[in-house]
This record gives sequence, structure tokens and C-alpha cells, in this order.
Amino acid sequence: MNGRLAIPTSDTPQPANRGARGDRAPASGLRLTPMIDAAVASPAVRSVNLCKVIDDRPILRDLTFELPAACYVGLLGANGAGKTTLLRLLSTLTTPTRGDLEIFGRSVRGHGPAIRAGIGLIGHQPMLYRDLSALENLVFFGRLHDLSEPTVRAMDLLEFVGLADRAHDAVKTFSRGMVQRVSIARSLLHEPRLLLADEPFAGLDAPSARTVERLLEELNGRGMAVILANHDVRQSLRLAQRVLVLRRGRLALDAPAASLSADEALEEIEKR
Amino acid sequence: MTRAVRHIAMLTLKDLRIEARGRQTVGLVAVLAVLIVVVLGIGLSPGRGADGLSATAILWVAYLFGGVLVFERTMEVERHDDALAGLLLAPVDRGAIFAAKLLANLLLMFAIAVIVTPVAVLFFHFDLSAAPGGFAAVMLVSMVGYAAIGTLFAALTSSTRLAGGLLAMLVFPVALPLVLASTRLLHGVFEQGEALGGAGLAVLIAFDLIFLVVSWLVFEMVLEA
Amino acid sequence: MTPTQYAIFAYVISFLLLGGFALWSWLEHRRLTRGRSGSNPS
Amino acid sequence: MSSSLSTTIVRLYWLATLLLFAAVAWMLVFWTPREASMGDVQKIFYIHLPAAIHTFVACFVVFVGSVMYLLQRRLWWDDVASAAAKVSVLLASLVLLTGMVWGRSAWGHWWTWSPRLTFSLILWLLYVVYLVIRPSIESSQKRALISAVYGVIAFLDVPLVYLSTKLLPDIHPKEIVLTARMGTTLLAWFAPMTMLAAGLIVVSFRINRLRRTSLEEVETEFEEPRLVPAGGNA
Repeated sequence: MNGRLAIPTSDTPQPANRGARGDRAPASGLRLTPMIDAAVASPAVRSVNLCKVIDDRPILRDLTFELPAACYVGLLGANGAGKTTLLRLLSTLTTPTRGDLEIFGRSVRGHGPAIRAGIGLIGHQPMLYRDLSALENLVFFGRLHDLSEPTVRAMDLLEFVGLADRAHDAVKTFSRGMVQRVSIARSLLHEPRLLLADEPFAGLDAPSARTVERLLEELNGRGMAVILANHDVRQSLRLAQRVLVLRRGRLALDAPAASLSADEALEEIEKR
Repeated sequence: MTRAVRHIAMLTLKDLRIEARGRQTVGLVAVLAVLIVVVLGIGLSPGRGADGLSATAILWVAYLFGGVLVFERTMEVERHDDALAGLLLAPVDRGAIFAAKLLANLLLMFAIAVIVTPVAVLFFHFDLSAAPGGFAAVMLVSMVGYAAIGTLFAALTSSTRLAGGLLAMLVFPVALPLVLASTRLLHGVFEQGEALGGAGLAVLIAFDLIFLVVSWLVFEMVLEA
Repeated sequence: MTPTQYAIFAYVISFLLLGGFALWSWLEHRRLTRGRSGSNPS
Repeated sequence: MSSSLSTTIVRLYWLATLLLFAAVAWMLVFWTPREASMGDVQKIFYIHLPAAIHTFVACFVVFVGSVMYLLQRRLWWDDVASAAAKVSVLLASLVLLTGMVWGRSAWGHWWTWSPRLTFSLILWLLYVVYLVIRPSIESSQKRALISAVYGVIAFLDVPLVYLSTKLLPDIHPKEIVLTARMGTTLLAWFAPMTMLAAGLIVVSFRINRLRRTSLEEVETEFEEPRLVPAGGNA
């Protein structure tokens, strides 16, 4: 996982609308994701007849799809359609019952740790210790990921998410939006190539949601594949390049976001 | 190997640091344990059938309840905001997560035991002079086994609504062999004046090993859910 | 009580216990199967 | 057709069990000699020992079901384990009660902290706890998982409890010299007891299965598991 390339910052595309809430530009030279050539790289996710059965109930049935590296995919579906289970599978927290699932060319069976090293996960729970400071949290997780200079990396990332000035405050004193940003910084510690976001906007007010949206967009612009599970259909269509709609554990629709209107997508989700 | 040791040390230190920040568990549980000793002391004060050795039984009650609270609280730290998922996503061996949690639980329990044990020994006029080292050894060894199953079950129950009573219900009966064996051992040492033989302690250590290995194996299976 | 009476007592409670459990199981099983065939007349 | 055939088989099975019980009861009362020192109370032994042994068998079934659930995560195995747990509690109660009656007759006390009585009590407690915690866990998967882990640990506890009770002073009869007829009666008692234990486990399992399916008909919507093993709501 250490095949890193130094990225000249000038090459990375910068989103136009930045800086609404005092976000500073990322420290120069901050690597967020290893640069990869999307055309050559193996697909971020390749799923063939993926099935997951939990306690005799099929949760996911015969999912077949392929997501290229550096894509931005919106995952849509009603509650219980299987979004969370799919993300659990992608993050190797659970294994498929049948079928194949490959992440960057590696099968999830038997390669759990190697795959986890290339994946970042943002849940709607922040996955942080609330009694520790933002910096302590990031340094702790950074050490677990065997980073050589966890403190430097943590400070860079806190700066990237615009929280460098609150680095030493306990997470429990943060607002929901700030916690979510620390959580994003945590998921980026080890330079993942695939970012999984499970309802990252849940419980955020509009400005915080905008900030998170922009962060995801910027990461994707830097070559990171993003899979966003969300129940706000309009938002997903606006953000993602492509949408997958799950209905009762099956892949109901796989289409470019631009080709779909919100009403059409909603209809697909709600169809019986 | 060294990497696993480093991870265990980091995870344990993290728990201890959080405990130091909040200073909740040790203080609270130690006071609860002392309360238990006082209540039982009032109920069966020495001279009414309670001899010095009943201090061991009373200490066990205090350790059992105190332990359950410690296990619950250290696991609550992981469950709150799903920090545990962050650990699982890191390239850390699941066994290291278990070992670190067990170590943290043990250290906290020892801290509590250091406070409660003298209280019970004093209240019940328990003459430790015959074998203070033996007493400490037996209690410490039994606590390792208890903490192993406690850590496992705390990981299991922390997500259910009524975690409190449930954990005690699950852990107490399973821990009975430890209570039985250690009480018998202490009885032999302090009443019959036997030396703390290798055989008795070996049985207790064997129990520990069984509990440790099984909890460690099952812990991984539980997390893979 | 004589040993014989104790023995009889032990057997009586044993069979009450076993029989009680068997009877309860049988009733419960019947209730569940009846309930199913009632809603599903095939 | 096949369902009426299976009903017939089930009826024949239970009829055979009943007849066997009648036969061994006759043996016990009219054919088996009275033990010299203890008198008729020794005859408790013929139901006590088979019940004790089948308690272990039932506990072993709980263990197997639990391990298989952990490996395969099928609720089918949870139903097996919990059915066996019910029967093991039933049989352990029987062992405990008959043991207490014996103790009362032989030593004059209903209860002594002798190794085997303590052992049976702890065994009984272990599996009673298994049964009583189950209803308090709402999610069926959580219930199955917690029960399975407990079922494994409880079974491994059995030899540990046995070992640690060995340290207690013993007044249990060390060995009873059985005459040939006594031995035959004891063996004969194993037949209906085995059939009863096996039959009860199967019936309890059927009940568990039926309950599960009737519940599933009601709750059609399935609650998706959370992204991480668990955790309270935000």
C-alpha cells in the first residue's frame, strides 16, 4: 500500500466554491489519496452475483455491477433495501454468502486487512472517542494504521477539514457538523482509494452539510472513488456521477445520474 | 508479533487515558464495592457465625459486581459513537482488540481491589498474616479468568437495551467455578494451614487458560457478525 | 417418612415434572399447528 | 399422505415410550431386590442416573447447536440449542430433586454442600440462566448470538465446575454395589429415558420452529443490521 506518488498540488482540481465557513486551503503537499490512473487501474469495486443471507433471510440478491476507480456513486434505496449491508460488505466488516466481490482487484475473501488499508468509511456515527481530543483521536487511529508521522498527518488533515484551531478540544464539545468533519479526517488518515459514506449528512444543518458535500467533492476530484449511501434523492443525483438503486436487496437501477430525474429515481425506489 | 504488542499497548493506554479523563469507573465502582462490603458486614457481623474467612466470600461478591460495572463501562466507551467500528476498520488483529480490552479491565479491577480488599480484611478481622502472598495470588489469578469472560460478554451485550442486568446474569453463573475453586483454596490455606500447593493453583490457572482461549476465539467470531 | 415413602415421593415428583413438560409441549405443539391450518385451509 | 404417516410414527413412538416406562416401573417394584443398607430409597437411583446422563447429552446438544450457529449463523441451529436447553433444565431439575430426596432420607438433610449436589445445582443454574435471558433480548439475531456464546461457555464450564466441586468434602455414596438384577433394571431404565429425552428435544425444536415461522408471517419487514456490529441510536 505504500506505492505513493507525490502529487503536485497544482495538478489537483480545486472546487470553485470553497471557503464559506473559514475552511483553509489544505496544507501544501497533503496527500489524500494515492494518485492512480483511472484508465489503467483495476475497478474500485467489482461485484458478481453477490448475495448476502443473514439468518435465513436474503438481504442482498444477485448484485452484479462494476464501479471504476475515482468514480462518485450514489447508493439509493428505501430503509431495509440493503444499502447498509452492501457497505458492510464493501468495508469487509462482513463476508458475502455467495458470489464474488473484488475491491481494487482483490477478492474480499482472505484479503480483509489488505482491503481495509485502502478503504475509508464515514458512518452516521462518527467512530471517535468523545473523551479524547480531535488530535488524540486522529493520532490514535493513525498509529493503528502504522503511519510514520501520525501527528503531522493528523494536523494536516484537521487543517484540511478546517478544524486545526480546535485540535486540542475534546470531541464531546464539538457540534454535530464538526464531529462529522473530524470523522472524515479520520477516514482519510491512511490515504484510502475508496471512500464509503453511510448517510454522512444525517443530522447535519445546512451549512455543515454543504461543507461535507464540498469535502467529498474535493476528494473525488483528487482521484478517490466515493460511494455515498443517502436517502436524499435530489442531493445524490446532484452530487454523484452515477446512481445505484437497491430495492429489496436487488439492483433495481444502475444509471448515470445525469440521465435520471429525481421523480424517476423515487419511482424506482418505491416500486413494489 | 511486536506489532501486535504495540497495538495492545496503544489500545490499553487509550482506555486508561479515557478513564483518567473521566475518572468515573474506578471511583464509582470502588465506592459501590465498599458499600457491598458494609451491607454484608452489617448483615453478618463477626461473632454471629461470620469468621475471618467469610471476608473472601464477601470480597467475591464485591469483585463480581464491581467487575460487571467495569466491563460495561469500558465497552460503553467503544460503543458510544461506534468507535469500535473504527478499530475494526483499522488493520488491527481482532485478538489484539480483545487482549487490550481485557488488560484494561484487569487493571481497573485491580485498582478497585486495592481499595476494597483492605476494607473487607479490616471489617472481618481476617488474619492475612498466614499467607498474604497466597491470598493475593489466588485472587489475582481468579480475576484474570473472570475478566476474560466478562470482556467477551460485555462485547456481546453492550448493544442490547438492558445491558445492565443481562451482563451480570450471563457472567455470574459462568464464573462460579472460579469462585468455588478459589474459596476452597483459601480455605485450605487459612483454615487447614496447608501450603498453597502447586495442584490447587494449577487448577485455577488451567481455568484461566480455558476461559482466555475460548473468549479470545469466540470474540473474533462475535465481531465478524 | 420411611425410605420407601421417600422413594415413592421421588418418583411421583419426577413423573409429575416429566409428564407436565410433555403435556405442555403437546398442547403447545397442537395449538401452533392448529393455528396454522386454521388460517391456511389447504 | 406422508403427513398422516408421520403422525402415526410419532404416535407409535410415544406409545412405545409409555409402554417401556410401564415395563421398567414393573421391574422396579416387583423384580428388583431392595438394597440392604439404604432400603427402597436406593431405587431412586434408577431414574436419577439416566436423567443425569441425559442432562449431559442435552447440554452437549446445546453446545453443538451453539457452535454451529456461530459458524453458520442460521437460526435453525438456535432453535436446536434452545430446545435442548429446555430439556436439559427439565432433566437437571429431576436430578436435583431426586438427589435431594435421597439426601433427606440418607443423611436427614434436604440440602448439603456436597460436591455432587453443588455440581448439579450449578449445572441447573447455568442452563436456567440460558433460558431466562432469552426472552429479554428482543432482536432474534442478537438473542441467537448471545445464547450461542453462552451455550459454548456454559458447556465448557461443566467439567470446570465438576473439578472445582471435587475440592469439597464428600459424603455422597462412593460406590453402590449393584447386584445383577439391579444392573439389569438400571440398564432397562435407560431405554424409556433416552426415548423421552430425545422425543422432548424434538418436540421442543418443532415448537421453536413453528413459533419462528408464525412470527415471520407477522413481521414481513426485516430490520437491516447496522453498519457496525451494534450500537445505540444517534
